[in-house]
Amino acid sequence: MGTFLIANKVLLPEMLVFLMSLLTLMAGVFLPTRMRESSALVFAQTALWGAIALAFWGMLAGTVTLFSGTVVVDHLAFTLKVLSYVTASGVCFYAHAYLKAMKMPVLEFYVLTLLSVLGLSALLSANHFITLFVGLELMSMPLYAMIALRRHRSDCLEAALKYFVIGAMATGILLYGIALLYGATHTLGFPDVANAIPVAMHGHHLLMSFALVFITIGIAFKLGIVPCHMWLPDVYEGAPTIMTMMVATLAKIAALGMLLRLLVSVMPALFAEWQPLLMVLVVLSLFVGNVTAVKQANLKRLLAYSSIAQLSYLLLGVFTGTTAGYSAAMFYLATYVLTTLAAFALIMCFRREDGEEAVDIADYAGLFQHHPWHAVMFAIVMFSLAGMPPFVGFIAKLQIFQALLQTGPFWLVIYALLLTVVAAYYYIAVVKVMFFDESQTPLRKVSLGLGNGLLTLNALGVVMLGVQPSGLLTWLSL
Amino acid sequence: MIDVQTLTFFAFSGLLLLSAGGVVFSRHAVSSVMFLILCFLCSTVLWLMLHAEFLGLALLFVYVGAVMTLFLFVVMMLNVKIDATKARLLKYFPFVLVLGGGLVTMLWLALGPDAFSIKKTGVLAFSEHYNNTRAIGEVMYTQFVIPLELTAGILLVAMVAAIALTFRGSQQRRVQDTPKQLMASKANNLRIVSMASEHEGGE
Amino acid sequence: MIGLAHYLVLSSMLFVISFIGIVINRRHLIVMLMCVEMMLLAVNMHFVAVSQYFHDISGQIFVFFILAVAAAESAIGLAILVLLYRCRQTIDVESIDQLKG
Amino acid sequence: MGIHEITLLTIFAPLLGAIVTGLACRVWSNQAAHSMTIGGVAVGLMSALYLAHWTLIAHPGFSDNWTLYTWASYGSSHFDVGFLLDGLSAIMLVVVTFVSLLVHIYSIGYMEEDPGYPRFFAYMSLFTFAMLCLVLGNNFLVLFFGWEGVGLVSYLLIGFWFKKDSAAEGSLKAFLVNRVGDFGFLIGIALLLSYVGSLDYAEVFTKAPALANLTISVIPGVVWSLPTLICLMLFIGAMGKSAQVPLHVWLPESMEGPTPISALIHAATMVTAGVYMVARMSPLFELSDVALTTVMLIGSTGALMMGLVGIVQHDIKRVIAYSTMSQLGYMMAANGVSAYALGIFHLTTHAFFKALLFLAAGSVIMGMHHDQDLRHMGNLKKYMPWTYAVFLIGTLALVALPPFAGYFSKDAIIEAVFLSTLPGAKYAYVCLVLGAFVTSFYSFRALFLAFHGKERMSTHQRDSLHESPWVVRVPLLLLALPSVIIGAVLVEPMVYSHAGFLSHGEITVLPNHDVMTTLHHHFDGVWHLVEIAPQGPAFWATLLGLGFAWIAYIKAPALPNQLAASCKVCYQVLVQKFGFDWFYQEVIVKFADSTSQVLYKRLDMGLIDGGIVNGSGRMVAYVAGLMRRLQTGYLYHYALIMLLGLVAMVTWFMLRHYHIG
Repeated sequence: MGTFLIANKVLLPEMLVFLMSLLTLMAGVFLPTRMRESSALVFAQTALWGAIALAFWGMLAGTVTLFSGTVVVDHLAFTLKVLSYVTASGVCFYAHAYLKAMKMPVLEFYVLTLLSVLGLSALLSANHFITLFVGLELMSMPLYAMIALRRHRSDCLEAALKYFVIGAMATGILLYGIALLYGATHTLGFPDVANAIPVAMHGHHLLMSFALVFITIGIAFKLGIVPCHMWLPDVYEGAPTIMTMMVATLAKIAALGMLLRLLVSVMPALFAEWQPLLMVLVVLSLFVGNVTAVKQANLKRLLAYSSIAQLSYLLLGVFTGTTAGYSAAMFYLATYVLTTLAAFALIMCFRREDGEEAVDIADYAGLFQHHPWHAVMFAIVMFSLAGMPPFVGFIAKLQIFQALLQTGPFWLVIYALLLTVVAAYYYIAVVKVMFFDESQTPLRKVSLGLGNGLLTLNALGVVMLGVQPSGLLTWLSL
Repeated sequence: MIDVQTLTFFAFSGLLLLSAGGVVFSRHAVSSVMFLILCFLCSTVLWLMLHAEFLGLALLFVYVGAVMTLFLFVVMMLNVKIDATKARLLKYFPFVLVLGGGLVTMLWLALGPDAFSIKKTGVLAFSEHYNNTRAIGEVMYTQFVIPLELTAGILLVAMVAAIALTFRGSQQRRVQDTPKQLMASKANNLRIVSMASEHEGGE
Repeated sequence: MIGLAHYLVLSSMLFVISFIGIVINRRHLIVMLMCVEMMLLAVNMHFVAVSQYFHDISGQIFVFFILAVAAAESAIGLAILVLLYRCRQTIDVESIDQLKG
Repeated sequence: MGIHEITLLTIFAPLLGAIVTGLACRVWSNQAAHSMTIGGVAVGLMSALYLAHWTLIAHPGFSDNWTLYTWASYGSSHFDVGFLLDGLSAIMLVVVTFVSLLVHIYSIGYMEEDPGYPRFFAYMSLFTFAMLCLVLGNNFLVLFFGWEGVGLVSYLLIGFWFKKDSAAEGSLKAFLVNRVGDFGFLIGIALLLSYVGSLDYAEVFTKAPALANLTISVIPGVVWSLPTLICLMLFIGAMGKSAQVPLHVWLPESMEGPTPISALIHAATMVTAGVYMVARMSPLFELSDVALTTVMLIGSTGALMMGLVGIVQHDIKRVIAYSTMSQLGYMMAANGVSAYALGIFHLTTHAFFKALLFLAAGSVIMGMHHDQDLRHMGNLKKYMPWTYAVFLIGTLALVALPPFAGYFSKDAIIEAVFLSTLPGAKYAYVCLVLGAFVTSFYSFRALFLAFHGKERMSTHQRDSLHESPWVVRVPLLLLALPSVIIGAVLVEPMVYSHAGFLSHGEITVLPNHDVMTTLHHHFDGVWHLVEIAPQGPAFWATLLGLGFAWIAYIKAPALPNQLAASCKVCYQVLVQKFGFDWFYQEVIVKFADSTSQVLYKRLDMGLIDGGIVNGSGRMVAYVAGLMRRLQTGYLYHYALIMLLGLVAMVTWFMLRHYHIG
């Protein structure tokens, strides 16, 4: 009975989210048409903020393992969950006006978002491969579907299809990796597997190395790094911007959660294998992301390549194999999510004359003359992504490099920093276009409704957290 | 000497791989679907040999009964004509074949008899009272109740998504709108048109 | 006698065939989806075999969930596919290249 | 008000001016904009003077290290915003605020008709703020903030006339080259943070000696001592900011910006940040002979090479820009031989006379209707006597003729390098002496071409030639005064006094590097220094340069006629003289000219600018294009890449497992 109460308490956030997603669905059926959309937003926000409150309440119980060890609620799960609820809440605010403008079904959007967050939350709490897999799928499938919600646009559909096919493949590969690991350890609970690996090292070393490769590839898809990065620019470009925002934030939270759970908690015994593996991935992704971004004319594509690079900096933190590195990766993720939200929200603010979204960098020429505040926010975001002080991106990169310098190798630091020089080039080029180029035809700014205020807060947050990162740093450290 | 089990295994696993090849290489999507169904059938047999009765049958029901029907339905519905010129294999097919061959070989090294020989794993042995379905059912609703609930969520997602995506909206439905019928009045349903009277001089 | 290795190698072959199927197929998108299904079948085979040989039921539970999820996944995949077909009147893999660069 | 409040006032008065003007730049008149910013900087100067008086004269050896607030702290490390006021920063404070104020005033006249007038002033004040942060910070974080801040504003100001394509490109190049420097700088800071655990100067310097024996593997197989690595990385930052070879390429480009900017940022203040930083980090640099030698060699090489390149420039601003790089080389060389005080001293004198030269050049440019080509000038002294006078003073100070300001600092640097025992010091010495000759040659060349000789401008330009207004002339005069006397005034307290401005622990010199003590022994009063000037080679090199310049650009135009009229037999002496002229003209000048051209075209423009900077840019762009083409949009290619990655990794692990390869 006591266990059940604890179970209730720590799983309340998920229960609330699930319940509210059903309520939102019902709202679509029973509420009068004019109230549906706003009530859906209210439901979604209630669910997310209620879940945050409940998560904090539940965390008072400390680390709890439930249901014969299939679910765990610990600090990692808790922080990433709260981060994902906050992110989803931001996405919902930004989405509201956008959905109407793009003629996307509003209600379904909120329902699917809540279910996706539910999946993410389960994934983060997973203590068993089955929970992990089911959570992962529950998180991903709404994303596939929501990208296709602008169903008359062939580029959206193409993006959805590519995301879906590659995603399904990656899931297959991940599952095969899990199956290989299962073959070596005959068990699927995380603590059991972690205990069984050192034993199985004698007979099944090669098998577990392979399992590691397959699992890493599966996670690499979610992170969007080499060799599973090819889908990312296409999806970022083709998807409705609100969905790009979601793929760029929620999916990355899931990826880091999986990375830390699987590599760090489950396979610490295979550290000697996964560290060089991550190094190769980081080296390649840093290069591919940063260099390819240089030639992009489409802002969303540029941000896609930049995200490949950004996520490989995050991976550098995990690569170190130290607590400092993991904490740095957590902080990097939080700042990346914050900055990315602002970046895509800014893109959502502007339309070309023909009503299309302004996604070409050239569209933004001379933005500063017509919409100075938005141009400044863009500059803040770009500078932060480029890792310049006093923006939060600087602190994040500093954390990563500090952790990396402790463990080395030194040439990797040099390499990563050299590529930040390249990165600075394309980020600054965007700012240059906005501030210094002649404007051709002024962009039309559209209101994001409630998102307008949030956007300002968001951009200021990028500055404020850069100036005062201590709280977040402490909270996110593992 | 080859016993029945071995024979069955090799027959069906051979058939499985062949039909898998058929899925990949057949010219028409419909035959691909058929080959895939054959794949599932072979797998069912193999799983039954493993005493995994529940899953074997579930595979049959869920996949062959539902999913593959769906695939077949979509293939028929779209009825895409495949351009004959595109039926060729890709230029880099040999390269891919080498990659695949290499992967199989390496997996063999990790999974083959060296790692999982009978000596190491023992033979497949179950007590007389072993009941596969019971064994699954015992943990499904206890230990794995959370994933089960989440799977319910996944099915809900699939339903909502499929409807939201493919449902073309109400304009194509013919429905009875009762309030509208009741609100009907002479004023907005009947139009009186004044016309010139018919010519009467025809008689 | 048929040992575990037989099943595992069989599943690895099935996995590689379906992977190759995705890579070389340039005709029908739907075949790609079928290859993904086949990939999951390979995984399932692996799980079932290991589960039965080592008497650990959780492997079969996993398979059960994979089956359920894969069914749902193919529903969404096919929905997107149908939409794309409506939009472009083709589901050639080669024609799906509007987004690139 | 206590010292803390006055320090804050110095820093934030310019910021306040910048913010208010920046926010109100659309509604305010030009008058209000420049009053506000000049007011801010003037307050800054006043308080800086007070602080300097307090620190240097009233309380010699005063040092105030305090934290304003803690920016972030976690674990054991904490980031503070704090300031350090000591002799070193006090000197820099005065230099920065003084030059900044005069450039502000000068800009009233120079930017008069520019539509971006208020914005320009806001940027300049913002720059002053960032520079003051850089100078006053008591830890690497504030230093880096100022460092990036000045870079950013410099970038904005170079691109100020962004409608000019070259300006936008110049600004981008400046930014990128600086990023290369910054990346080294960041590595240095990160290394310190991870090995010392603090960014505070005081803490770092206290703990630095403990690092001396640590080593780090740079690339597998190459092990360096930690202090060397840290110092080299920090020095890369300094190279970027202070335009040292080969990271100097951005500075000539930056001349696309308005002239006041060139004077303030690219001559007097920002580009000297690297010199200041190296001096500030003296406790670290002292730990590594390798780093010091590198600093010295790069500095002295730049001093000569950039001077040579300056000879062939036709743009008056570019001549001065190359001279700046050359002088920065002198300062770095001084730092390299541990004569940090001399580096700072030369920085100070240079700030005044180089700002003067730039502003005078700006005055010429205004007179010439924004024509900067020396070939279009000539005999300007007739039209612009004031400008001529101050330009002459600036030139004399630059070429280091006694008793002008440059003499005291530059001659001492050459002397110090002569005394140094570091490997390569002889090479550096030769470079610097030759540099003195070259400096003199190109400086007088520019002076003669612009102000003497035939008038080569178009009639239109000639008709409207006029002296600049008073608002331009006053700053020039105010800068001319220190350009004459500042060397003589400051040489004793800054360099030769045992109780001087910089001898209270502001800089650290290990006994085995100490060249300054030897220099002290030679010192016998300021006038004695002037008297002994002819004893050094640099003095004669300078005179030689002056003489050659005079022959080549004043005398030579008449050369062919005289040669034709002369009798080879009778006028042996004359012939010999002309023979010398001929030799000079045909051999020396041509040789020097072609060497400089080669240096400029091949090395500077070709290899460094084109090859390294643009080349790497082009390579990145090329590779980017290639990578883009990989992104075909076909799903099966994407899957293929995944398969490839998978198989490659699996193979790798298999080979590892069987210990193959």
